[in-house]
Amino acid sequence: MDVLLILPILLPLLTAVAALLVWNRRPVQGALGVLGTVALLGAGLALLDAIWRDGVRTLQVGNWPDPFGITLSADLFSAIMVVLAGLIGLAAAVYSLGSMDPDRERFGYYPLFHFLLMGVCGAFLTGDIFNLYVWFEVMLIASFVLMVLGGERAQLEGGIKYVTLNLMASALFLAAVGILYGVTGALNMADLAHRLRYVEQPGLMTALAVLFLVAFGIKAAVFPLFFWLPASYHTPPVAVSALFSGLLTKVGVYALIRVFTRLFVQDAGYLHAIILVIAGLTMVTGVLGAVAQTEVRRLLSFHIVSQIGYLLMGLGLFTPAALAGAVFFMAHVVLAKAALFLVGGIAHRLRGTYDLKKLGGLYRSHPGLAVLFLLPALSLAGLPPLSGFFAKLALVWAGLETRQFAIVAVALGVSLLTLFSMMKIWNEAFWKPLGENDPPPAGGTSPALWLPVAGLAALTVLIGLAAGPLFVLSLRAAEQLLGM
Amino acid sequence: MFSLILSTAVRYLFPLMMLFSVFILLRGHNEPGGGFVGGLVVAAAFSFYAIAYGVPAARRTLGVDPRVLIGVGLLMAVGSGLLSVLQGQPFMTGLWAGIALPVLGKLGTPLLFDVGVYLVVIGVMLTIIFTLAEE
Amino acid sequence: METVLAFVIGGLYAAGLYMLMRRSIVKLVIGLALMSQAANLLIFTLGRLIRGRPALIPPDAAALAGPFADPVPQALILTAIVISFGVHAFTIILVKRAYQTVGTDDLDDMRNTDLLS
Amino acid sequence: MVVAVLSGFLLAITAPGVVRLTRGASGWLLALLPAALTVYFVHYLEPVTAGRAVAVSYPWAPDLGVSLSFYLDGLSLLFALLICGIGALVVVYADRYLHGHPHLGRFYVYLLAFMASMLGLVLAGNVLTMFIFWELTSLTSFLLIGFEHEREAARAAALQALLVTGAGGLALLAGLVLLGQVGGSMEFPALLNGGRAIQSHSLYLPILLLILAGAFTKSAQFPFHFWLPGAMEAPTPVSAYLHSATMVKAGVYLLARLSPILGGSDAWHYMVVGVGAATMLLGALVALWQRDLKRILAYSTVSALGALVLLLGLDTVLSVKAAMLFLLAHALYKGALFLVAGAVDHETGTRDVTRLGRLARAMPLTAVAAGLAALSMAGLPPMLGFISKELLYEAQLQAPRAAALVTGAGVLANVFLVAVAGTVGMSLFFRRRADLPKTPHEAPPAMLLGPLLLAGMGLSWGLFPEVIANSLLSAAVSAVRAEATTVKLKLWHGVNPVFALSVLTLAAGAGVYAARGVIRRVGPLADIVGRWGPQRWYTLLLAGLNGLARAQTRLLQNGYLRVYLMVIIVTTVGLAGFALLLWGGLSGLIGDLSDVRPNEGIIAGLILAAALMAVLTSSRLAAAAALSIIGYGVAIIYMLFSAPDLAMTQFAVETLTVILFVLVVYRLPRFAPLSGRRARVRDALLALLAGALITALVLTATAVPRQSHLASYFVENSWTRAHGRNVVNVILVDFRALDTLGEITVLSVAAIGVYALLRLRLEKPTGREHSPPEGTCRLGEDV
Repeated sequence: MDVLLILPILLPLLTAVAALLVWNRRPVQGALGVLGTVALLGAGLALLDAIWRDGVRTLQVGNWPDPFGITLSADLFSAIMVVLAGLIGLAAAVYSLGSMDPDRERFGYYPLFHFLLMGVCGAFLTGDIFNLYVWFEVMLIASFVLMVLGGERAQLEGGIKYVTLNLMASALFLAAVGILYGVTGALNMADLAHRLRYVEQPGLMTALAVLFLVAFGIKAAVFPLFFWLPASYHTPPVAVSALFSGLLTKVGVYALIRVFTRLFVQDAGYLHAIILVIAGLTMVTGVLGAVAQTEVRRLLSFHIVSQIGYLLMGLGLFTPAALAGAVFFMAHVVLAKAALFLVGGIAHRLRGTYDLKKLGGLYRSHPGLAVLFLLPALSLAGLPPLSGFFAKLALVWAGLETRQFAIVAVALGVSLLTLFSMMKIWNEAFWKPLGENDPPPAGGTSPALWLPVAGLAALTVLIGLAAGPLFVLSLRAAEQLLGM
Repeated sequence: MFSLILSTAVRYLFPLMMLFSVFILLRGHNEPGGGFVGGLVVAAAFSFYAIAYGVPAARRTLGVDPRVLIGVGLLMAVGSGLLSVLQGQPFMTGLWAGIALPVLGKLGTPLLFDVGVYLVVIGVMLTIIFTLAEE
Repeated sequence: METVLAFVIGGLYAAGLYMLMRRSIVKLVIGLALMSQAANLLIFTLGRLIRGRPALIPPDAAALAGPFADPVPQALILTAIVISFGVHAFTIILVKRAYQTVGTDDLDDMRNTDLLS
Repeated sequence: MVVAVLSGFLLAITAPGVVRLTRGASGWLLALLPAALTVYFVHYLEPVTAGRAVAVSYPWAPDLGVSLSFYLDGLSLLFALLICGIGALVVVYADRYLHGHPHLGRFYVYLLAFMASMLGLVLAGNVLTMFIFWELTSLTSFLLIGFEHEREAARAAALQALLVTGAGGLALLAGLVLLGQVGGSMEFPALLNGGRAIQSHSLYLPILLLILAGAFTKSAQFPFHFWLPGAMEAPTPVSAYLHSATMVKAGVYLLARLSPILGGSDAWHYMVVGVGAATMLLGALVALWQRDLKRILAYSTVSALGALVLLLGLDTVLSVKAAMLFLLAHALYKGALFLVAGAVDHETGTRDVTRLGRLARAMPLTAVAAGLAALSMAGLPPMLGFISKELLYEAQLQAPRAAALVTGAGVLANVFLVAVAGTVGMSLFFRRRADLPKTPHEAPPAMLLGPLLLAGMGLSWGLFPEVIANSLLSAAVSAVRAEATTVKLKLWHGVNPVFALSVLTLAAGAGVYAARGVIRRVGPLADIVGRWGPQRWYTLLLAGLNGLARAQTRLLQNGYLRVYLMVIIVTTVGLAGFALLLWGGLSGLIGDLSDVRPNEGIIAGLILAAALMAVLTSSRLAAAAALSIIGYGVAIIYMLFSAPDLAMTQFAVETLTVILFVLVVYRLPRFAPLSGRRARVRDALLALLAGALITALVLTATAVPRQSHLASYFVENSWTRAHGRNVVNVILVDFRALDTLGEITVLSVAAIGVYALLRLRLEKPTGREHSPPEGTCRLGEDV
C-alpha cells in the first residue's frame, strides 16, 4: 500500500478533470493549473525522499499480485523524472498565466496540459510494458492537441509531421510489445527481464531490441529519427514548447534507458555500439542544425536534439558512472532548456519577433533578461560552475575512463558549437543594437513570465553548487538502474 | 417523407437503444459487452436522434454538455479506484458488496469503473459527432 | 493459420507504409489506419490462435478447463483499438483542418516549418 | 583563502550598487578589496618562502573529483600578488577611464568577477577547480572584450576570443581529467608528489597534447595568438589587466604548475620550446608593422608570452628563474604601457602612432611613466627588464638543446622589441609632428597612479633586485622546480657574452627603430599575415561551419515527410534485418499451412486484396470501402479465433472510423497522382521490404515456444476473485484497469482535440501562401 506511487498520475488527472468541469471559467482553470503542478511537485519530492530512504518501491494496482496485475514501480530515476516533470509543469503553468491567449484557455488548454503531465508521469512510474504504451499514448494525444491548439497554419503543418512520425513510433512500439508478449507471455518488466534470459533466439531478440530502439528513438528524437521535432516544436505557444522541450523527448530517453538497462542486456555489444554511434551523430547533427538557424525557437529545438545525444552517450557507455552522468544531465538539460524557451518567449513579448536578425538591444534595455538568458545558455554549453558543466564532466569522465575517446571528442566539440550558437543568440538579441526599422516593442510582461524563468535559472546555478550531493543521488539512481 | 419515417422510427428506437446499451454495459462482466460498446450504442442512438430532429434537439435531450459527461465519467472511473485507497488498499482494488443481484451478479467497484468508461465514451462520441454536425 | 496471418500482417504493414509515403494527406490517414490494424493483428497472432474457445467462464464453473484463447492479447488489443480510434478521429479532423487552412492536400506544400529562413 | 577568492565575487555583485551610490569615488572604494588582498597575500611571503605551502580543501562533488581546494605555494603567490596588486590599480584607473559611462557598474561586475576567477585559478589546489576558474576567466574576458557591445567589431572579437580559448579549454578539460585518472588524484599536491611517473604511461602524449592545447590557446601562442590583438576591442584597463598582465599568463601558469609532472620529456621540450620561439619571433615582428598603439602592445605581449613559454619549455633551473623574473618584469612594464596607452587615447582621441607625438609637454608624468616602462621593455639598465633580459639570454645560451638557435631567436625578438619600446616610449612623447583630434592634458591622478607605480617598481626592483629575489622569486622557482632553489639577482654582471648580446640587441634595435617608418611603409608582412594568417583561417573555418550547418540542415530537415519516413523505415529495416540475418532466426520461416481452413484463407485473401485496392485506387470512396473491408475482415478473424469482445468492438469502431473518414474526406479533393512512377516503385519496394521484415519477425516469434502464465492466472481468478465470467472484460475493468483508465483518457483528450480543432481558429485560412509578417514582403519581390 503505497499511495505515493499513484499520486503523480492521479493528481494531474484530477486537476485535468476539475479543469474540464470548470471549462468556461478561465481564472479558476489557471489557478487549478498552478495548484495541480505544485501538488505534483510535492508528490514527486515526497516520492524521491521515500525512495532515497527505503529504496525501490512498487505498487500492485488493484492488489493483483506481481506479475499478473499492473505494477507501478519507482526507483530514484523515476522519482527524479517525476520531480522534473513537476518543476517544468509548474514553470510552464505559471508562465501560461501571463502568456496564454484567452482563446486557447477557453478550448481546453489547462485540461490538456495536465493530461499530458499525467501521461508523462505514468510513463515514469509504470513497471509494465503495455501500460507504458498506454501512458505514451496519453502523453502523445495530449501533446498532439496542444501542438495544434489554435489551428494556426504553421501549427497544422508542423503538427501533421509530428503526429505522423510519432504514430509511426507508436505502431512500432505496439508491435514490439506484441512480439515480446508472444515470445515470453509476460508484460511486467521485471518478469520480462527474467524470462527474456531463457529465449534462445538471439537474432529475434536483437531485432526486437532494435524495434524498441527505433520506437523510443523516434520519441526521443535521435539521429536519424528526429525530423518531427525541428519541424514542429517551434509552432505552438512558447509555454507549450517549453513543456514539450522539457518532458516529451525525455520520456523517450527514459524509456530507452529503462528498456536497455533492464530488458535487453544480453547482447549488449551490438546495441551499445549502435547507441554510441547514434549518440555522436545526434549531438553533431543537432548542433549543426542549431548553428544554421536564425530563429530562436528553431535554434533551441535543434539543441534539444543535440542534447539528447549526451543522454544516449551515458546509456551507450553503460557504466554506473556514465548512467549517473546521463541522469544528472537529464536534470540539467530539462531545466536549462525550458528556461531558454521561456526566455525566448519573453524576448518575443518585448520585441514581437523570434527572428535573430530583427531582435536586438535587450542587453541595454533588459539586463535582467540578459542574466536570465546567460545562465541557462552557458549552462547548456557546459560552462562551469553551472549545472551543465558537471553534467558534461560526468559524461566526459565516464567516457575517458572507458577509453571511448571518439565519443568524448564529439561531446566536447559539440559543446563548443553549443556555446557558439548560444553566443549567437547573445550577440544578436542582446548585444546588437536595435535597428531603427525594427518592429516596436510588442507587449508588456508580467511577473508570471519572469518568475518561472528566474526560478529555472536559479536552479541551474543551484545544481552546479550542489553538484556533489546531486551526483551522489545520480549514482545511486544509476546503481538501481543496473540492479546493483 | 423520409424524415418522417426516420423521426417516427427514432421515437421508438431511441428508448430501446438506450435500454439495450445499459444491458450491454451491465452484462459485460460475464458476457461479451461492456462499457465501451454500451457507450457506442448510446452515441449511435443520439446520432440518429440528431439526424432526425437536429443537433440542438439532441443536445436538449441529452441535457448536459457532453464534455461534462467526459469529466463525470473520468471522475467516476478514478473514484471507483480511490474507494479502495480510502480503505487502505492499493489503488483500484476491487471492493465487492456481499449480496449478489439477479442480472448483475455481484456489485463492486469494477462495475462502477465500467460505468465511468460508459459515460466517457458517450461524452467523447457525442462531443465529436455534435461538433462535426454543427460544422 | 499463424503463417497466413504473418503474411497478412506483413502485407498490411507494407500497404500502410506505402500509403504513408504518398504526398496526399488523405492517404496518410489511410496509411495510419492500416498500420494500427496490422499492429493489432500482430498482437492477436502472437497470442496464438485457438478456434471457438473464448475465455468465457461457463455459468456452472468456477474456472475454465481445457484449451482456451489467451484473453490477455485480446484485452491489450481492445485497449489499443480504442486508443487508436481516438487518435485517428483526431488525425482525420487534423487533416481536414490542415487542408482548409493550407489550401492543399499535397504534403510537399507543407514544408514551411522545416525550411531554413 | 576561500574568503579571499569569494570576496571578489561578492564585491562584483554589489558593484553596480556601489557605483550608483558613490559616483566618482567608486573606483577608489572598490579598489580597497584588491588592495587589502594584496596585503593579505604579502603576509604569506614569509611562510611560503620558507617552503611551507598552504592548503585548504572542502568537498564539492567528490565523486567527480571536484573539491574546493586551494593551494598556495611560491608560484601561486607570485600570481596572486600580481592579480591583486595590478587589479587594485586598474580598478582605480577604470573609474576615470570610463567616467560617465552608463554601464560602469556592469564593467566593475565583470572586472571584479574576473579578478576573483583569476585568483581562484592560480590558487586552486584541484585540477578541476582550476579548470572551473579557468573557464570563468574566459567568460569574463568575453564580457569585457564585448563591453562596447554596440560595435560589431567588439562583438566579433569577444566571440572569437571565447571560441578560441573555449576550444582550448575543452581540450584542457579532457587532458586534466585524463591526467587525474592516470595520476590517481585530482589534487595538485598529490599529483606533484607523484613526480614525473606519469610520463611512462601510454596516455602521456595525449594528455600532454590536450593540456598544451589549453595552455597555448589561453596564452595566445602561435597559431592561436590571433584572438589577442582582436581582444584590444576591450576598454584599455581590460587590455592592461587581462590581456597583458594576468589572464593571458594563465597558460604560462599552467605550464609552470604542471612542469614538475609533465615537463622534461622530449615531446614537452620540442613542442613547448618550438611554439614558444615561433610565437616570440612572430609577435615581435608583427608588432613593428602595427599603427594602432594597443595592437603594437598586444603583439609585443604575444612575443613576451612566447618567450615565457619558451623558457618553461627549456626546463632548466636557470630558465625557470628567467621565466619567473620575466613574468614579473613584463607584467610591470606592459601593464604600465597599456595604462599609458589608455591615457593617451583618452586625452588625444587617437591611438594611431603615425598621428601621435609631442605629448611630453602636455602629459609630463605620463611621459615619465611611459619612458621608464619602455626602458624596462627595451632591457636597459637599471630597470628590472634589464636583469630579466640578461637572465633570459643566459638561460637561452645554456639551453640543453639547440642553444644557438634558441638564443638567436631570442636576440632577434628582442631587437624588434627594442624598436617597439622606442615607439611607445619615445616617439609618442618626443616626436615633433603630431596630428591630434583633441588637445591633450595631463591624465587625472587616478589614471596616473597605476602607470607611475608600476613603472616605478620596475625601476626600484631593478636597482634593488634582492628585495624580490630572496623571497618571492625564490619561492616561485622552488615551486616550479619542485625543489628548494634560491634566486640571486644582480643588476651588473660585468662584461660577459650575455652583456655583449645585450649591447648587440640595443644597437640593432636602435637601427630598426630608426627605420620604423620605412618598414611600416613597405609592410608586405602585415598583408601576408592578414591574408594567410590564422585570423584568416578562423574566418574561413567559421564560414565553413556555417555553410556546412546550413547544407546539412537543408539536406536532413528538408520538409518532405515521406523522406523522413523513408529514413525511419530504412533505419529500422537495416538494423533489425541485419541482426536477424546475422544471428539467425530465419530458420522456422516456412510455417505450417496445413491447419488453414478455407473460409479463413478467403478472409485473409480478402484482407490482402483490400489492402492492395486501398493502395491502388484513385477514388476516395473506394479507399474507404477497402479500409472497411479490411476492418471487417480483421473483425471476422477475431470472431473466428475466440475473441467475441474484440470482434464486437472492432465492428463498432471500424464503422465509426469509416463514417468519420467519409464525412471528412468527402470534402477533400480527389487523389491526384502526385508522385512519379519511379518514386512509386521505390516506395513500394521499401514498403514490401519492411513488410517482409515484420512477417519474418512474426514467423520467428510464433516459432518460439511459450506458455502464458498470465492467462492461466486470470482464468483461474476471474470468477473466484474478480466475480466476472468474461475474462477479457475482467482484465479490462479489474486486472488491468489502469490501462483502461489511460485508454479513456486518450479518448477524452481526442474529443477535446476534435472540438478545439473544429471550433478554435486563431488564424483565418489564407489560401496558398503563408501570410508573411508585416513589412517583410514587398511588391515585386520574387516569391
